[in-house]
Amino acid sequence: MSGLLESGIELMMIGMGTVFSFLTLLVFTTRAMSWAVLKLGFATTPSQTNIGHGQAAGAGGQGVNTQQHVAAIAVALDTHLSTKNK
Amino acid sequence: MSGLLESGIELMMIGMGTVFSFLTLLVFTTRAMSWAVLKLGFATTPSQTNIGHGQAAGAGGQGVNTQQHVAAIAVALDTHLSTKNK
Amino acid sequence: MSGLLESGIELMMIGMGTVFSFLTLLVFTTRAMSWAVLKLGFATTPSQTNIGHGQAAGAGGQGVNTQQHVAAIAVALDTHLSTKNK
Amino acid sequence: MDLLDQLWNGSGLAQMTLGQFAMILISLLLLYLAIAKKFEPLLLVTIGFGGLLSNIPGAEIATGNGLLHLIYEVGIETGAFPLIIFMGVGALTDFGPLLANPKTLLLGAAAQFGIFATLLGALGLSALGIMDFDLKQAAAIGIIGGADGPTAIFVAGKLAPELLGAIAIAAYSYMALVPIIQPPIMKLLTTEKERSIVMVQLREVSTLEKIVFPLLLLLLVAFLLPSAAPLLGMFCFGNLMRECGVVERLAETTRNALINIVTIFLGLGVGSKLGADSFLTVETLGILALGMVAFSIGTASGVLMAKLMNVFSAQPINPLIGAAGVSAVPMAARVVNKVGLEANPQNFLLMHAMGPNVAGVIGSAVAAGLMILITS
Amino acid sequence: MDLLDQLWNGSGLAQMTLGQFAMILISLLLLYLAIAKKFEPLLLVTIGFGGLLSNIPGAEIATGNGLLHLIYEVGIETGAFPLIIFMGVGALTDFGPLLANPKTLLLGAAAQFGIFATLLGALGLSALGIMDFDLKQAAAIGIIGGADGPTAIFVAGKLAPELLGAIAIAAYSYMALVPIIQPPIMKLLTTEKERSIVMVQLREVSTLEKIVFPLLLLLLVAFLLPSAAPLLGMFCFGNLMRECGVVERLAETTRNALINIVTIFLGLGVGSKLGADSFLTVETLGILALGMVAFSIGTASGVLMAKLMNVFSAQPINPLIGAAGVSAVPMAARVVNKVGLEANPQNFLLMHAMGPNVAGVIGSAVAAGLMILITS
Amino acid sequence: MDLLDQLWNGSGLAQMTLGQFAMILISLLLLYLAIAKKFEPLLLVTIGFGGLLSNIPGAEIATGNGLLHLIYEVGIETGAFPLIIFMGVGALTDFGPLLANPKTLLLGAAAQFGIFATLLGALGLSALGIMDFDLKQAAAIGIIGGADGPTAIFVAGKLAPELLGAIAIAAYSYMALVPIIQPPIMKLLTTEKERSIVMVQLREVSTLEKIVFPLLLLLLVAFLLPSAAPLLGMFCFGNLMRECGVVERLAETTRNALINIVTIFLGLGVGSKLGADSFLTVETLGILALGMVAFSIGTASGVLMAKLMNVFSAQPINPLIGAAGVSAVPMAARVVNKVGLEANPQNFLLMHAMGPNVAGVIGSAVAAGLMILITS
Ligand code: NA
Ligand code: NA
Ligand code: NA
Repeated sequence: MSGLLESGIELMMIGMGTVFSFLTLLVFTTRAMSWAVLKLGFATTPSQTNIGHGQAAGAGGQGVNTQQHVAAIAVALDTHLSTKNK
Repeated sequence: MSGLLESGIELMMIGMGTVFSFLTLLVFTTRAMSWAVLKLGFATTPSQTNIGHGQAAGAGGQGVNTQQHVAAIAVALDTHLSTKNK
Repeated sequence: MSGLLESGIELMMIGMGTVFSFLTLLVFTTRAMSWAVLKLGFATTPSQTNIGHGQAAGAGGQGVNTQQHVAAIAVALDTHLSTKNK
Repeated sequence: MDLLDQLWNGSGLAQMTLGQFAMILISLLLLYLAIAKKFEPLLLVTIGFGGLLSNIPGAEIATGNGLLHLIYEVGIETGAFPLIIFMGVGALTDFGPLLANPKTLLLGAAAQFGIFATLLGALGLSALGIMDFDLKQAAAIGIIGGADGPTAIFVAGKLAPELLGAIAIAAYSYMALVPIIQPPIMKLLTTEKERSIVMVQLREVSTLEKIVFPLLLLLLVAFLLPSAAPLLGMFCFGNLMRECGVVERLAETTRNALINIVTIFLGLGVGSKLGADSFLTVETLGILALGMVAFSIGTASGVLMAKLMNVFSAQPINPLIGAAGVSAVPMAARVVNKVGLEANPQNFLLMHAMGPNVAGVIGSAVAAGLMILITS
Repeated sequence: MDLLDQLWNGSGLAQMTLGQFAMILISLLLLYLAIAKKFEPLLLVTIGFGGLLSNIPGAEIATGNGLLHLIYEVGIETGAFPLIIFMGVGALTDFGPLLANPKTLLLGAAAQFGIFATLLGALGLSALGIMDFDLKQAAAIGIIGGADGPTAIFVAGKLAPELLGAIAIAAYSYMALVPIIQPPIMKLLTTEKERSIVMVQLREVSTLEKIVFPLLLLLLVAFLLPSAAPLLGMFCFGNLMRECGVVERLAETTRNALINIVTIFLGLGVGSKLGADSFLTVETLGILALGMVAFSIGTASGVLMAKLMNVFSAQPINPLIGAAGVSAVPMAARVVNKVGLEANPQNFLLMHAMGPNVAGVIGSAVAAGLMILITS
Repeated sequence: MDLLDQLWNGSGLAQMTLGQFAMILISLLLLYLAIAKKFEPLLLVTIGFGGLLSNIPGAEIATGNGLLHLIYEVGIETGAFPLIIFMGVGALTDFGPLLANPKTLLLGAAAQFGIFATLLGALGLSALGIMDFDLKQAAAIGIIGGADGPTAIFVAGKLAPELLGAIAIAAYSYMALVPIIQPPIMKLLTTEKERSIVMVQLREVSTLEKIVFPLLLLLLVAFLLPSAAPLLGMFCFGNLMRECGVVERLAETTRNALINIVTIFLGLGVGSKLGADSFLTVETLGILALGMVAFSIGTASGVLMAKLMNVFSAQPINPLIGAAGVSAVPMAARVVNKVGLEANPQNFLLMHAMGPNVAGVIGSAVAAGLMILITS
């Protein structure tokens, strides 16, 4: 029985290690990807300007929205997500 | 062959008996349920007031609609049901 | 191997023959059908006047639309079909 | 040329039997009635086209690995499609008029006499040696009198799959003929004065009653007649989704995309049973004749029950609404309204007829459960 | 009368066991919580009704060729339904807030500690002889702490189908209880001042980043942890359809008709595992208790991780958003927003909490992939 | 540590083959073309993503009980998905322009020469020992020239499932390339004067003609070439639902929710055939090359046929519309319109090209039926 507990402890350590490693790697690759898209200018490829589901697609940096604007988005998102199905 | 007919007659009697018994019982339990909901005041639980598909949810008794009103509902219902799929 | 080529040539001749025969027959039966519908007056049966997805159902012959009208239809159709799934 | 031979041997001209040709004509007739006459088009267009496809010689669409046969096996042999349709019907049904006047449930009970009388008729034809139906087949034929397509298909699939095509055709054809079959019977059994009776206006029904009712109905079924639970369970599930107010997106999909998709495949699957071999038999004629009888008896029983109830009821009951007890929702209720208006142009019976109309759905599902329990 | 005997023997009154009766009451309780209290209604209405149908004696809806058992075999045993739901969730998910602040992914990692602590707890109960869970079962129970319905059902279907009913009930119940379970833990572990921290406004994210992210995530999974590829693959597929802008009609159907249809059948299929025999066991009590522990530990780990990150981060992090790392999208993010507003009425944390919230979905899918790899 | 070993052995880095890596790059290329270049995105996004999932080592999504393999077995091996898509295409197709000018059906016939020339080419490559295609495989490859995705997938599933991935990729890629492949051929074979020909305006078509046409077409198929009945039957069924006016709710669901759902699963299922083992072969290169030839020959045959018809026709025919006979609805018709406008800015050929365009769908389904009849 304590063999079971031992493999549980081992699984926990490997598990949290894997989860953290994976998501940490994802943090770095995501940052690298965003950097490449925004700084190398890919954000202005046709794929960006031609798509049509109504989202602002501005390249990063111009964001000087007011606090009210963010609150409005938050409320809208909340409303949107309240119909979300999990 | 007449054995088949006999079991047919028996099935008819049992069958109509069952159908009538079941639906009679349903009449009484439905009345009891409506009585409980309306007279014991359950009709004002949150479950009633929070739901949202646009139906009048008034507790029984206030219904003094005019004949025209009923006719209007009837026409609307008819229109609604004419698209109903059976 | 050349047996394979031979059956390929045979299949090509039979194939194009079948496709042309079938579609030629379809041309004639379609014309006959249209003639029957339009000239024998079937185009005024209830099945025609009662249906409701908004298409002009006029019997042939009255079509004196302007070129602009056709162009408008073409544009509308193009727009419609651009969402079409093949 | 071998290939030309193969082409000719593979053609319909070389392979078609007289029976297949006849079935193609019958399928075209069904399509004509559905499209030009608007006879239950949702089912008769799909069944009719399925019948057309099933009788194309050599195409093997309705056998083996053909699409229509796969649809039949997956959706109808298992009972899944009729049950999902029933869930959709539940999501479309408003029990309000029934809850406002629960005693109209008895009209939905009386009209089921058509089912059992037809069962007896089918057995009688067999006793006389004219047909050869066993008890299961007779029970499946009887359900035509329930005037409820999915119920008839579900029961036939369980008890007599070899008759499914004919039973489905009969059920939907007579449901479409309700405006022609019912009025003469209704007028024969009532006086002008009875048809003019104005009924007391229905009370409004609270939302909570509408939420509790499907659960109450299911619990009664669970305790008394579990064999009716698949049909009434899915019906109540659909209705609960409709009324409970918290899963509106599921209810919406159930009564639109889902019921439409399943209707298309149900129709094609039923159509796969319109092969000449199984459909062009003397039994089919018997089923069509018995189905007509079933509808007539059901209508008459409903009207007579309403007259009987009128004797005992404190509030007047217009006997016409008994005819709606056969179900055939909502056609039968509209016929009641129309015949009522002929007698009294100010008398709108539609809402009053909706109670017995949905009661008829419950009644025939109960009868179906009983048939399945007893005969299998 | 033989038939009357048959009718009585076929009735629920004659056949019902005490366990079935208890399960009917439990199913009605689930429906009450879903409808009156709005506890995850999309799943608890469908699971609850499925449970009701599964415990009707003699109806055999959840066994053999019964509809609910067929649904279970086709959609849950194969893993298809949870994966399709995950595709739909992907089509509903906006990774914008996560992309604007990628380090919140670490909060989604930390909160998975609940999963592994619960696994250990389940094994501990077995070591103490109180319960009897093997490693696979313990892993399936742990995933409840992921606060992700489809993930929990997918893993339970793979590793411990006999516990699927209890695990799904626990997962959805606690997800519904997030507004009650989380706030005390969040307040216990933070000071008023910490809860008032205002975070730097998120930058806008370009469309191209949103298109590339699901592909990037899938490639990482492919190279590092392929056993998580079914879950995260379908999730990324749904998200790519949403963001790529050229298949809007597919994305629209995925997040509406398709996810709704599959939700109905998923719920009914899960409900088919609520039979009295398999649900009314001491293991179920253990699962419910462990599930509660899992949520609490996950919440605490997320908050503590956020506090730790705040020490090292140049920009301030409100530790409340760590609680959203358990996922339970979007409920947990809303709870964060609400608790944050109590401390500082001008501080809207909803957008900031959405990052860890969807990170939690990724985190628990990674944990699920690992469990499947290691234990099977 | 055993577990770390297990983790490493289960990772993609440890298991990935060079072929899988190449296929991941190819899948990403397909996604790029679909998203950035809008190449038939509905299919290339779904196929591309399916290809990505199928080449994740160890995930086993496209084999055994993996979701994509189950989708393939259920929907593509049976032929169900391409047939349902064809039903949806029928519900989207307007036969009006064809009915107004039925002789354009002959253009749809001529363009099928691409199919048979390609078949011959595939056999020729085998005769030369360069490739090794048998008659069934050559027939399936030829159908690429039909420029009709569902038809190509249906035929490949029947005659050469091992080539299905390559054939589907080729078919959709070249359909996307129509605006690049066709114009040079069209211009080469016509003079500026021919391209400027203004055609007589099309008459309006009555609803009854539109209702009868799909039935007429199906009856001809039934009598002459039943092996084309599954494809053309479902196409005509969808079209009848569209035109008959009495089942609008079914038609609406068919051309929206249903076709979208099936498109998603069809794409994933086709993607499951993009495994490195079966796709990375010299045969795939042959198929891609032959597919390009097929399109070019089909385009040329259509244009030449139109020129021939112009000699005999009382009313002028612009030879450009012959190019639309390959189908690739509606892209080919739009290309015709564009090339026509270059020659004469007042000459709108779109409506005139729609006739041969849908005729091409019928023509390639007829050719497909013939191939299936002769070779199986
Ligand atoms: Na009925
Ligand atoms: Na999670
Ligand atoms: Na074609």
